[in-house]
This record gives sequence, C-alpha cells and structure tokens, in this order.
Amino acid sequence: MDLGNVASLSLFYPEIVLAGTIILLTILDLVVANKRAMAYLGLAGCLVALVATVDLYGTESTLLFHRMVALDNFSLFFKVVTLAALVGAIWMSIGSGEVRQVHLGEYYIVLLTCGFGMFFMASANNLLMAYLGLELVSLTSYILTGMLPHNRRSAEAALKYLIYGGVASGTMIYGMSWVFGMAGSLDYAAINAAMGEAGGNQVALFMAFVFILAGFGYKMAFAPFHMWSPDVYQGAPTPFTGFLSVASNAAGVAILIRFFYPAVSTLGQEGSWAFQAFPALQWTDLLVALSIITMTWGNLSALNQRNVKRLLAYSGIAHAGYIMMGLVVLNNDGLNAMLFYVVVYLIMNLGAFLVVMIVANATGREDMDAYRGLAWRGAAFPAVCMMVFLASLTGLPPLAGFIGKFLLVAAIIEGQFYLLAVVAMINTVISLYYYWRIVKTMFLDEPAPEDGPVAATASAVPLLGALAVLTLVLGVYWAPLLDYTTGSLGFFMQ
Amino acid sequence: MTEHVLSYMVFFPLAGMLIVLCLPRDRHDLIRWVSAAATVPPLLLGIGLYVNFDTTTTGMQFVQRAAWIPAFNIEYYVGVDGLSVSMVLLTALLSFLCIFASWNIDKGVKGYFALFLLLDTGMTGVFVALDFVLFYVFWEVMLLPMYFLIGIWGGPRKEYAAIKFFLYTLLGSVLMLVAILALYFYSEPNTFDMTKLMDRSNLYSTEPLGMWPFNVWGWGFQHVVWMALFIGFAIKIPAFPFHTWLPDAHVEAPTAISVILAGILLKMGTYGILRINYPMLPEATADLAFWFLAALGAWNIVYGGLCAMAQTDMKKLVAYSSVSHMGYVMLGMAAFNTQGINGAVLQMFNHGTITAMLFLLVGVIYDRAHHRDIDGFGGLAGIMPVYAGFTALAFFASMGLPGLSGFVSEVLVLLGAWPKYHALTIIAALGIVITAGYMLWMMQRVYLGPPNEKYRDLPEINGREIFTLFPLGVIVVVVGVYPRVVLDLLQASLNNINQMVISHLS
Amino acid sequence: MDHPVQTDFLRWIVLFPLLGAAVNGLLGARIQDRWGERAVALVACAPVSLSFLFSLWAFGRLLALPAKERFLIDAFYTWIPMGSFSVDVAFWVDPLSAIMILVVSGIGGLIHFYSIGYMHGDRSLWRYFAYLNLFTFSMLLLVTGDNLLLMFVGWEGVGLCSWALIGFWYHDHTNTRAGNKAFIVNRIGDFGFVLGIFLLYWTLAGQGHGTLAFREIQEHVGLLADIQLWGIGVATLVTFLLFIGATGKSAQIPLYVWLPDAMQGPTPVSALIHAATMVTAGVYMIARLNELFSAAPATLGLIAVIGAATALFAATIAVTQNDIKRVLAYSTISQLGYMFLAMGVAAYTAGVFHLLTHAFFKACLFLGSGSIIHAMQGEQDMRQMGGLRKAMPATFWTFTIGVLAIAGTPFLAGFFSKDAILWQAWASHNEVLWGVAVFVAGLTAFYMFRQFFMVFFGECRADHHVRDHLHESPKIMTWPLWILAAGSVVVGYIGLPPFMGANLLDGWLDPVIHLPHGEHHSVAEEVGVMSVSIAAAVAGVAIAWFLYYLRTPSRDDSPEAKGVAYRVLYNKYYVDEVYQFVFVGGTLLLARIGAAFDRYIIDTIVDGSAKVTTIVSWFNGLFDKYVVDMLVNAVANVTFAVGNNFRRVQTGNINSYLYVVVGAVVVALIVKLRYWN
Amino acid sequence: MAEYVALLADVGLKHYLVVSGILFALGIYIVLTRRNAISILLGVELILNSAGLNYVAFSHFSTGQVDGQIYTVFIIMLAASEAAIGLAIVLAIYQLFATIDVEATETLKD
Repeated sequence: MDLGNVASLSLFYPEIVLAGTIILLTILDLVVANKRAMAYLGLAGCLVALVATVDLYGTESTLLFHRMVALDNFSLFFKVVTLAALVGAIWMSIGSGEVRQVHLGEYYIVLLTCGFGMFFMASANNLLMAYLGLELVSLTSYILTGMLPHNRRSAEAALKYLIYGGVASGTMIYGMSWVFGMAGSLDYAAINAAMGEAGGNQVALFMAFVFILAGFGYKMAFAPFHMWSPDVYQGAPTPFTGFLSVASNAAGVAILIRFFYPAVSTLGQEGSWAFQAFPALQWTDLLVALSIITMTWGNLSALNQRNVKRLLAYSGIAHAGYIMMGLVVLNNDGLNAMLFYVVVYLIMNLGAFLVVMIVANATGREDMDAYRGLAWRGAAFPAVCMMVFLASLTGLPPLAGFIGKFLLVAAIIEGQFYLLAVVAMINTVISLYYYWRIVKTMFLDEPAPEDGPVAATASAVPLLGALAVLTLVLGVYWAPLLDYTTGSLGFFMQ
Repeated sequence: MTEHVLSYMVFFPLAGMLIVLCLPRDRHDLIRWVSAAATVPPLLLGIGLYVNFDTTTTGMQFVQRAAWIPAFNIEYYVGVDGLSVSMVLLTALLSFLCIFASWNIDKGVKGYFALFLLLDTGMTGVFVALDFVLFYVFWEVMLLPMYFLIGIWGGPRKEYAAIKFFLYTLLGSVLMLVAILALYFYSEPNTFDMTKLMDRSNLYSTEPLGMWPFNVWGWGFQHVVWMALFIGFAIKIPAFPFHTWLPDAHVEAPTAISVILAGILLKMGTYGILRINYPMLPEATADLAFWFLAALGAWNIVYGGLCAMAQTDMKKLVAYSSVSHMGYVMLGMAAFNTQGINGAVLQMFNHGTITAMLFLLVGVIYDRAHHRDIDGFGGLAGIMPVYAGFTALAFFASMGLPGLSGFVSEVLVLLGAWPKYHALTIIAALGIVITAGYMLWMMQRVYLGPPNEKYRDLPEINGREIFTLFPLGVIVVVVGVYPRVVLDLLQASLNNINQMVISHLS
Repeated sequence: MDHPVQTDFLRWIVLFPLLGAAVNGLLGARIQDRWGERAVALVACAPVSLSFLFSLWAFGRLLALPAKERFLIDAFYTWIPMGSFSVDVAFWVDPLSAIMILVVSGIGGLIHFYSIGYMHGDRSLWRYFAYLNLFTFSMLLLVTGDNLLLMFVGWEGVGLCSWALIGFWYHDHTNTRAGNKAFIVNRIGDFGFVLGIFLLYWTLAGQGHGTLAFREIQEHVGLLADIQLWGIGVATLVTFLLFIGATGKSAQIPLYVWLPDAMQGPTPVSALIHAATMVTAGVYMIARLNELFSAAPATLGLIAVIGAATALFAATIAVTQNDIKRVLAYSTISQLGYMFLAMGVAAYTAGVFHLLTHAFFKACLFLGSGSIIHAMQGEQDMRQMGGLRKAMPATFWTFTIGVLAIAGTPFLAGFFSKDAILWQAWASHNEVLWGVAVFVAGLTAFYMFRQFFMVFFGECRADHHVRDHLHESPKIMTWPLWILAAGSVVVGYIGLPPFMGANLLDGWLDPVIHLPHGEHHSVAEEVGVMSVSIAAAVAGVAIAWFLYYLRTPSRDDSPEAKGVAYRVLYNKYYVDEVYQFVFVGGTLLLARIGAAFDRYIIDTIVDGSAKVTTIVSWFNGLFDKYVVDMLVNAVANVTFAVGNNFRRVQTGNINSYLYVVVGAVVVALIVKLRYWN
Repeated sequence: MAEYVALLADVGLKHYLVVSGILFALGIYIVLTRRNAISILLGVELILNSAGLNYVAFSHFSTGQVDGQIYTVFIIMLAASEAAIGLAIVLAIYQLFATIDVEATETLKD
C-alpha cells in the first residue's frame, strides 16, 4: 500500500512527536534558564514517541510519502531501539559531569535530532532517503562529538569524524549514483527489479556496491571502515559515546539490511524466507570476509588497550563483526539473530558505558587504573553490574549476550558456515581476555593508596540496576524478545 | 516429589545464595551456617536418590521436563541415569563438605559463600541436564564463580591462574557450542534433547568430507563434531597437552576450591565424553578412541606421574597426580567392554573422593605452616599422628592399594584395557610403580624422618577438619571392600552406552 | 576336590588379625596410655592365637576328610561382579594353604609373643602391633584367597605392612628409605603380576572360561596350550609375568635388592616378614599354580636358573658381611633361591618342604640374632661381638640348632629339605644347577659357621659398657626360640627321602600338587648324591673353623684392607649403586624432563613466556616496524603482537585512516577481478 | 565555433562519467595527501560533487526524470551544512592546537 503525502501523516505520528519535541526544545532553549528541565522534557518527548511507536507496531506494512519511507514492523523495531537508546542517553546525560560543561539546550536538541535521523535510516525505502537519514545522523554526531568546550580530545575527535564521515558518505553516494544510473531509479523495489534483469557491467556494479558498503560500514563501524570509532569514542562525551555505540550501530544494521535485502536479493520460494544474492555480487563471500576481519581486528586491537572507552570502542567493532554474521546466511534466522543481538547489545553496552561514566564522574579518568579495586572502594554495585555486562559481552551464559551469540552462531551453522562459526568462537575467547582484564582490575587488584572511594552517581544507579537485571533476565528467559524480533521481520513486501 | 527432586537439588544452593546475599556483611558465622544449610537438602535428597534409584533400567530416572524456549525446541529437561547419579551424589557430598573446609575463609565471606553456592548449582546442573542448551548454560555458569573464587581468595599467583583457567575452559566450551549447534541442525526434526539425539545416533554422516585435511584423514561430519566436543572435554579432564591450567589453578585456589576442581570439575570432561560423544557419535568414537582416548590416557598416566614426581609443592604434586589418575578414566572408557567402562566411571567417583581428601589434607597443613614445600617439613607423623593417619589412608588409596577404592577401579580399567590395547596397558601399568614412587617419596619427606624443630608445636588436626575428612575416608574404605555400592548403580546404564559404540568397532 | 566343603569359619582365620589391627590402629594410642603395653599386646596376640586355633581346626577338618576331598571353602561375598568378570571374596583351605596358615599364624603368633619382650618400652608399641596384625591378616588373605585377585590383595597388603614395619622407626631416614625401596621394588614386581593376571584372565575368557579362581584355573590350564601372543605361548608369558611378581616379593634376581635393606626394621619383623612368611609368597604362588607352571617348561627353566643364580649370588655376598642381620638376610635370599630352584625343576613339594623348614630355622636364627642385638644394646656388627655363649646360654643353644639346621647337618630339618631339592635337581638331569646348589650348600655352611664363631666364640670384643651389661633375654623371648629350635629339629621328618621312610608331605600335598612321574633311581645314587652335599657342608664348616675359630677376628677388621674380590663381595657387587644410578636416577631424570617440558614448552606455546620478536601480519605492511620471525609459534605472543600491530594501524592520523578505506576498496576490486569473475 | 558546437553535441554520458570519475579520484587524492584540514574538506567537496555530477548526467541521459537533479540539490545542501560544521570544528581546532595541520591532531591513537 502506497500512500501520498497527506495520507501518510496519519501513520507518521512518532516522527511528528519527536520533531515536535525538537522544535519545542529549540524554542524553549531561547527562553528557559533552567536547562535541566530540557532534559526532562526531551525524555518525556522520547517516551511519548516510544508509546506512539509501540502503538503503531503491527500496522499493515505501508509505504509512505510516495514510496520514500517504509512503515513496517522492521522499521518500527529500530525506532523502538533508537528511542530506547535515546532515553538511556538522556538519562545518562543527566548524571554526567562531562555533559554539565556543554550548552545543555543545544546538546539535547542535537541529540534528539540525531535520533530523528536514525528513524529515517531505519525506514528509508529510497536511496535519497537513505542518504538524507544517514547524513542527518552524521552531521549531528559531528557536532555532539565536538561539543565539549575547550577540550582538545573532543575537537580532534570531531575533526577526524567529520573528515572520515565526509569521505565515507561521499564514496557511498558516488556508488549510489552508479546504481541509480544502472537501475534508472532510486526506489529499492525498482532497483531490485532492474537488477533481476541483469545486464550492465558486473564489475562496475560490484564496485558500486563496495562503495555503498563503505558508507554503511562506516556507520556500523565494521572493518576496515571502523577507524574513526576508537578516536571518536574516546573524544566524545561519555553519554553520547554510549548512545553512538548502540544506536549508530543499530541504525547501520537497519540501513544495511534494508538495502541488501529488498534491493539486491531475490526472494526464494514464496514464504520460505530464503534469499539468494545476485550472482554478480559475491556479497556472501564479501560479508563473510568482512565479518571475520572485523571481529578479529576489533578483538586483537582491544587486547592491550588501557583506556576503557577505547577498549569498548574496539569491542564495539568486534560486535559489529558478530552482528554481520547474521547477514551472510540470507535467511530469516540470521536476520532474527541480528535483531536480537542489537537489542541485547544495546542493553549491555549502554550499561558498560554507564559504569564508565560513573567512574569518570568520581575520578575524572577513563583508564584502567581508575578501576583498580573498584569493588572495594565503595562501588561494589557498579562493579558487579560491570562484571555482568562484560560477561554478557563476552557471551557467557546465562546472560543475554550469550543468547545473542547463540542465535547468531546457530544461524550460521544452520547455513553451514563452519569456518566462520569457529573463527567467531575463537574470537570470543580472545575477547574474554580483555574484558576480563577490567574485571580483574575491579575485583582482584588491591586499590592503591591514592585511589579514593568512588561514589556511584545517584541518578545512574536505577538505570544501571535495570540494565543489569535485563541482561540477566534475557539470558534466562528470552522467548518474548525472540518473538518480538521474529515479528519485526515484516518488511518484505512488494 | 520424585519429579522435582533433581530440580530441588540444583536450585537449593541457588536459593541459598540469594539468602546469603541478603544477609548483613559482617555476620560471618550466620553466613557460613546458612550456606551449610543450603547444601544439606541436596545431600539428603541425594541419599534419597541413591536409595530409590532403579539399578536395573538403562533409561533416565527422576525426569522432569518443561518447555523453555519453544521457538528452538529448548526445554528444561533434567534426569539421571547410572552414569550421572554417581556424579550427582559426589557433587552433593563434596559441596557439603567443602562448605566446612571453607570455614576459615575470613576475607569477603559473603561473596565467597555466595559464589560457592552458585558454583554448586552449576555443577549439579551439568550432571542432571538432558537438554543441550541447559547443559551448556550450567557448564558455563560454573566459570564465573570459579574465576572469582580462585582469583580473589587464591594464592600469590591467583590472577594468572584464574584467567588461565577461564581462558582454557572457555576455549573448550565455545568449540563445544559449535558442535552442539551442528548436532542440532543436523538432527531432523531439530532438537536439543539429548536422549533423542542418543536414540538417533546413526543419523550423523561419516562420509569423509571433501575439505582438507579431513579428506586425508577420512574424517566425516561425525568425526569433526566429535573432535570439537572432545577438545572441550579434554581441557576439563585435563588431557595432555591441555592440562597446564590445572597445576596452576590447583596451586593457587583455596583448599575447598581445589577440592571442587579436582573432585568434580575434572569429572565433567569424562562425563561429557560418555554422555555425549559415546552415544551420539558412536562411529567416530570407535574410530578415534585409540589415539584420543586410549593412547592419550596412557600417556596422561605416565606423563602426569612423572611430572608429579618432580614437584616440590605438595599441591602441585597432587594436581599432577590428578592428571595421571584421570588418564585411567580415559583408557578405561576406550576399552569398550564392561570392565573398562565401569572401571572408568568408578575411577571418576573414586578419584573424586580420594583427591578431595588429598587436597583437604594439604590444606590442613597449609593452614598451619603457611607453605607447602615438600622439603620444608619432616617427621609430621610424630607431631600430628591422627593427621598422618588420614594422610596415609588417602595416599594409599591414591596409590591403588587393594582394599581401598582406587584399587578396584584401576584394576578394572587395566583389566578392561588389556584385550584391546596390550602395549598401552603395559605402559599404563607402569603408572602403578610411578604412583607408588612419588606418593611414598612425598610421604617420606613430609611425614617421616626426624621431626622438623620449626613445626614441633603444630596443633593436631581439629574436629572440623576431621569432620570433612571422615566421610570421605569411610567411602574410600567401603568402596574398596564392597565396590558394589557404586558399581551396581553404574552397570546397566554404562553397558547400554557401551553397546551403542561396540557395534561400530571394526 | 570336586565337592568343596562349605564352611563359614575360615573367614575368621583371616579376619581376627584384622580386628586386632583395627582396634590397635584406631584406639591403640589410648589403650597404651591408659592400660599399658600389656593391654596392647593382648589385643594383638589374642587374635593371632585365635587364628592359629581356627587354623588347627581347619587342619583337623581336612584330616578328617578323604585325601581327594580335602578342600574347605568359605564364600564370603561377591566382590567385583562385572559382566563375565566376577571376583568373590572367598577363602579356601586345602592341603597346601593349610600348611601355610599353620606356619603364618603359628610362627607369626610366636613372633608376636617374642615382640612383647623385644619391643618393650617403645612408646608406639600399639602401632607396631597394629602393623604386625595387619601383616598377619594380609598374609593369611594371600594364602587363603581363592582367586588370583584376592591373592593380589594380600600380596600388596604384605608389601604395605613390610613398608610400614621396615620404616617403623621413621625418625631415621635410613629406615624410611629402606621401606620405600622395599615397596617400590615390590611394585615393579606387581607390575608384572597384574599384567599376568590380565593376560591369564582374558586368554581363558577367550576360551569361554574367564576366571581367576585357582581351582578353575587349574581345571582349564589345558585351554592355554596352543594359544600364542607375540609368538610366545600364552602359558609361558603368563607364568613369566607372574614370576616377575614373585621375584619382587621373594627377593630373587634382579629384584632382590630391597631385602637386605629391609633389615632396618625391628628384628622380629625381619624374622616374620623377611624370613618366614612374606618372602615365601612367591614360592607359594608358584606351588599354588603348579599346573599352570608345569605347562610352561620355558618359564620353569628360567625359574630354576634364576633360583640357582640367586642362591649362589646371595651366598657369596653373605660370606663377607659383618652385620649379623645382613648375613641372615643374604642367607634368606640364598635359601629362597633354593626354593625357586626346586620350583624350576618342578619339584614343588620339595620347594614347599624347604619353605616350611626354612620358616622354622630362619625364624629361630633371626629371633636369636634379635636376642643378641637386644643384649648388645642395638649393636649389630659381628666384629664387636664374640664369646656370647656364656652370657646367653638359651640363645646360644637355640642358635646352634638353627645354624646346624641351615648348614645341612644330617637329620635336622634343613638337611632333609635341602637334600630333597638337590636330589630333584640331580634327578631331573640339571647337573650344572645341582653343582651350583652343592657349592652353595658348602658356602652356606661356611658363612653360617663364620657367623656362629664370630658371635659366640673367642673373646668378647665389645666395649666394657656393653660387656658389663650382657644378659640373657627375658622368658617371653626365649621360649619362642626353644619352640622354633624344636621345630627346626623335628619338622624335617615329615619329608623323609624315599629310602628312609614314608614321605608324609608328599602324600599330604598330592591332591593339589601334580608332580610329573619321575624315573626310578637307585638308592645308591641317592645316597651318593647326598654324601656329596654333606661333604660340601663339612668343607664349609672346616674352612670357617680355620678362619674364624682358630684366628680370632679383629674388631677393626676393615674390608678395604682385603683384596678386590672381597671388596666386590662386601659391596654386594655394587648392584645397589648401579640400580640407583640407572633406575632411580633415570626415572627422576624423566620426571624432571616431563615437568620442565610442561613448564617451558607447553606453557610457552600457550602463554608465551619467551621474549621474542614476533610476526607482523602481511596486512599492515604500510606501518610495519617489525622484523618477521617465522620461527615463533607462541600463540598468545603472536596474538598480542598481532593485536598490537592492529592497534598500531590506528596512528591517530586521519590520512592514514583514509588510506585503509581506499586500500580496502582496491583490495576488493582486485579480488573481484582476479578471483570472482 | 560550429565544429565546437558539433563536438559538444557529441558529448554523451560517458564523458560526464569520465569527468566525474576524475573529480572523484582527485578528491580521494586530496584527502589522502593533504595535511591541511581545510584542504581535506575541499577534497571531500570534490567527492560529493563528482557524485552530484553523476546523478545529473544519469538523470539526463538515461531516466529522463528529475530524480537525479533532486538528489544533487540535496547533495549540495548537505555539503554546505557539512562545510559549515567542518569549518566550525576547524576553528575550534585552531583555537586549541594553534594549527590546522592534521598531523598535529594525533593525540587520539592506538
């Protein structure tokens, strides 16, 4: 069902709510002196949008605004993820000492705008819309990264991010232009139809797809397009880093799936959910290679990392590699696992950054030494929660991270990519080493005399507890989430 | 009641852990007693299990199953047969005793006992789980508490030992996960139900794979999966060359944790092979048993024994003796006859009790002298005669002296192995000389000879320590004199497992 | 034989001493503290006495039965039921084991009583008696067990007790080392023994009669006839392996080395374990399985040779020793060699006969030496003794009887039994072995009389402290001596040579020992052979008379002053040193290599303690600063190194980041063009 | 002149694509080699514009619709905002580092 501009608005209210919040905040920023109120307002706006999104969930799949934007359970799923990440980020920001230095009004406005861009990344059904969404997210991200005043780290990170992002998205649209030229249309369905007829220069097509992959890959931070991420993670304010690590990744996954499935795959037999890549695009092989390189590169680089935020950046790269595994099998199970992992990753990674923030608030440091004997310095609760998150990131049962990995590995083993599975598992073992160095530092090392007590930021504790409990609960009883992700795969309409 | 008995055994300690977590940090004694109380019900239920166990049937007993994740056909499915019931009993007993062996822990008491109880749940769970995912979850649940128990409460090199243990085990278990999933998707309809997979053992292809190097070795899907599982289990056993985590972990771990490690965790390796590799992948088992079970087992026996002989640290010596003794288990199960396989499992049980005693005994002396250097003592028999008596019992049991439990299992293993592997049995039988060598040598240096003046006033073993040692000593003697108390449990199930493989032997 | 008589009292013969051991072992310290030594002694001696009475009862029951049906069994319970392999805990008494239980509980009982006197004043008397009882239990189990595995239990049990008793005074490492040596050397023998058990069981099982029960083994020996393993007859192989066990337990070449050192234990222990009972276990085992051994002539030949060689070897060493107990120890080894010689020529009855007589006179000699040592306040060097006959008349006379018996004085026990063996060796046409045995008989007479003269005659060479306190031992120690001495005289008459009367022992053992029917020999031949051995003995005595009676030995008589041959003998042919170097040293070397391998090689591979420059992946050649070292395979090091190199890619320079992007795209293009088209 | 016009009439899709390709390559070359942050931003602009040129050319020669032109308009717009943000950041860099050489901004690494 395709809807015109006006008719579309009735199914567009989550975006409208969010946009309204942004506009409201912009106006209020001019008049309200108490900028903390802006945070609560933004939080409220996100929650309303969340309710709206959940309300829309289950609506019949529809194309809005003359096929520019897709409304289906898939996009709604990612909107929920984005909103959840926004809620978490705003909550974190309220307690963050770093964020207190910046212009709070602008900060929240830009943060919400970034989330707004992600909405379009998740729902774009047209190359133009995809580009716009991606750029909206990129531009706001540059700003947020560089927002810390008089901070060389932050400015440097922003500059690198900007240049890298500019080149990546430039490369991407250059590739897109070739696709446009060959398919004669920007619409995904039309592209798919044109591709199905084959023809054209196969090498040019392949290169165009590699260029596009560079753009998407930079968003999702997979190797070798990940190099911005450690620097940016380290330079940006911690709440935003947390947001970036989960939401940017999720949006990257969304845009990747949306592009690769409806645009460049053929659906197998009716209802079987089996796909085939177009023969000219060996992107199964390509993605297997990328996935292996990504997880290995990320994990190996993290091994000797002393800065925890940077370490988590590399870990994020490795996780991008894990998530990519779901893409190679070309079926429902793989996608399902990816979606599941995105949620799990959101929970555990946000939690980990929350602890990083708590420690940074108390000590002003992010390096490993700041965590020495954390559990014995009055911060036992954050330490235990951190341990849970790290164990979950490693993939130990009975935590959510294990289930995520379990589903991914199950999917690739079902697809008989045994090599990939073994590599992924060995990577898990490697990752244990660096995650566990943090745990070791927190629990096994004695605090040095100069290490003062760490008081957990009061506002962060409830969120921390909630995330830890969720990590545990989803590790034991994950059927509901799996049902939800399964239900969210409804986007394959013609 | 009978339906839930296993679940109670698994989750009582977990409930205990939750209670412990709610107790005030400083009430050390309260925490200890609550922990002890949490391990009593599993022990009592275990005794009930023993009494009510039907030794004539090969099937699973005390089964409980419930849907868990329907989308993947994952169930909460627990049950025991002869193989697992002996291990469950051992777990219940050692967990109970180890609470008392941990009584003098006074740093972070709350955390220690909470983790210990979590560990208990994991261990019991592994032995009763009949669903692969459940099995794997319990398998991994043990890692975390174990890491902390070694890492926080351990000796000087605790951090190294803890992470080494963790890394090794995780490496093994991730390979296992791949294998489990491969089994799952290969089965039709897909299932994680272990009993169903056992019934369908001929399902898995043994056609050589085209990929190098499997085409050269003639390995099929079944062999590759077997190997992936085996590596996971071999690390736990620990089989050469995956054994180097063991001496480190044992030496650094606090006494009770060494006991748990050696007494129960090592058994999971061989348990897994018997529970999974044998019935589900019988053809690969038949093909690969010679090199990877029998030869490696014999090598373990001799190699572990020789390494033990060179040690100067008592705990390390005992640790290497475990490597040696677990070799008997591997050799026995590779014999594919009644004697061998029953001997192997009996050896698992016996090693659990004997090594537990040994570690407890080393712990007793370490608590008093604060070192474990074999050459740093002398003449302890005169200073602590009761202690020396228990030590002698444990040492002789470990040496396989007739009348004590170790003898029965070692004889059965070697007897079983003989018809199939003459040369390996001869090599393995060398173990009886080597074991006598290092055990007696250590005994001589530590307990005999002129008393060391420095330790003339060491207090005799106290009531609590005797309480932990006495039940094990009784078991060691009773099983040695009347091994049927354990053997009768095992036979039906093990012979059944054995039969599944035998038909594939060439 | 076909209808064993079921009884239920045989178990008590075995279990009484176990009870005693348990009571003394668990509560002995308290008993000794509260009620004194006598209570402990009572707890220990009573069960052994009861065992002896029950043994007599069993003997009586056997006597009452017709010769062919002399067989009592007491099936206690099934020990290890394991498919076709089923082992019972069952005790049996037949004519052969009846002799053994009488010897073990009888002589054992005497030694228990003797110990009360000898060990008087020891604070750990309870421990001593617990061990002694446990030993008696194990030995009785060994001889009454109805199957090989149960015999093996006793076999190991006596080894354990031997270890404990040799190292009884554990404060001195000389003792504990001797104990360990005994145990470990015995374990080497056991290694062969268990393998023999396995081979026997499986071969029989292969024929459909898997069993370890002696009676059934005897029945099915024929099944082994044509089976081979590694080109050797199974019967030969099995008996060979079992014989390895016997060389350990019965101190034959090459595993005899532990026995002389075992003299570190209290002297009654030496008498009981290392003379009368335990060391004869190997002989008993062969006699027990005589049909099996008869089926393996090659093994028998080996046994005969080993036996004769051991007899000679030990006797030559005994000639030079100065320690009173060591002389007896080597003499024991030598006498055991005789028994094995007998076994080897299939003269099982003669072997058992010598076992029996030897038990009496050797126990008598050992206890006598104990009495002497007691009087000499622990001194064991014969050069310090002399002239003791006046101070210790009872000991002197009993010792004299013992010496006469072992030296082969006609019409004493040793004479008959040794002569039976010599005759059998001759009669089975092993003239060389016979010659060796005769020569050894001469040597035996020589070294025993050497000892006799050095100890009892001449002037007392001890210092005056000892000399002034010389005294006869208490009654509790002398009356066992008299009993044993009496036995040394009379026991010989149960096994008279055919021309002197009825051989009772032959008749008694006939149901269980199946002797090949020998050819007939003339009385003259027998008498002639006998005369030769008597002559040899006389020669030996004469030489001893010249060397040690007429010439008083000096108290500082140093072996270093003697010739090379003397020194070699005195130092026991340096066998201990060689063994120490080759076997003990070798094993320890292996152990250290193993441990080092573990520590350095395996751990290095795994966690890379070696500091080496490592590999750089091809990947980041642009930023490569490392030297490639292909030889390194330290996994973790490589992992870390690669990790660091990956990290090094992150230079912080934005241009270089973009190089990676462009590089990746170029690589993708190359791959596409080169491989995927 | 006329022959130039005739020559122009011969200009087809390929020519545009070649030009845009050259532009793209130049842009890549610049971002790889320049150290001055402003220069690098210019390189990015070149890349963006090469894509824009492609869109217009494809739109004109193959589809005949205006999709491509619209896309190009958006590219120009986004390039402008990116330039604005970029310049702001470069300004901040200059304040903090006193240079806009990207070799100076290498504190975040490893």
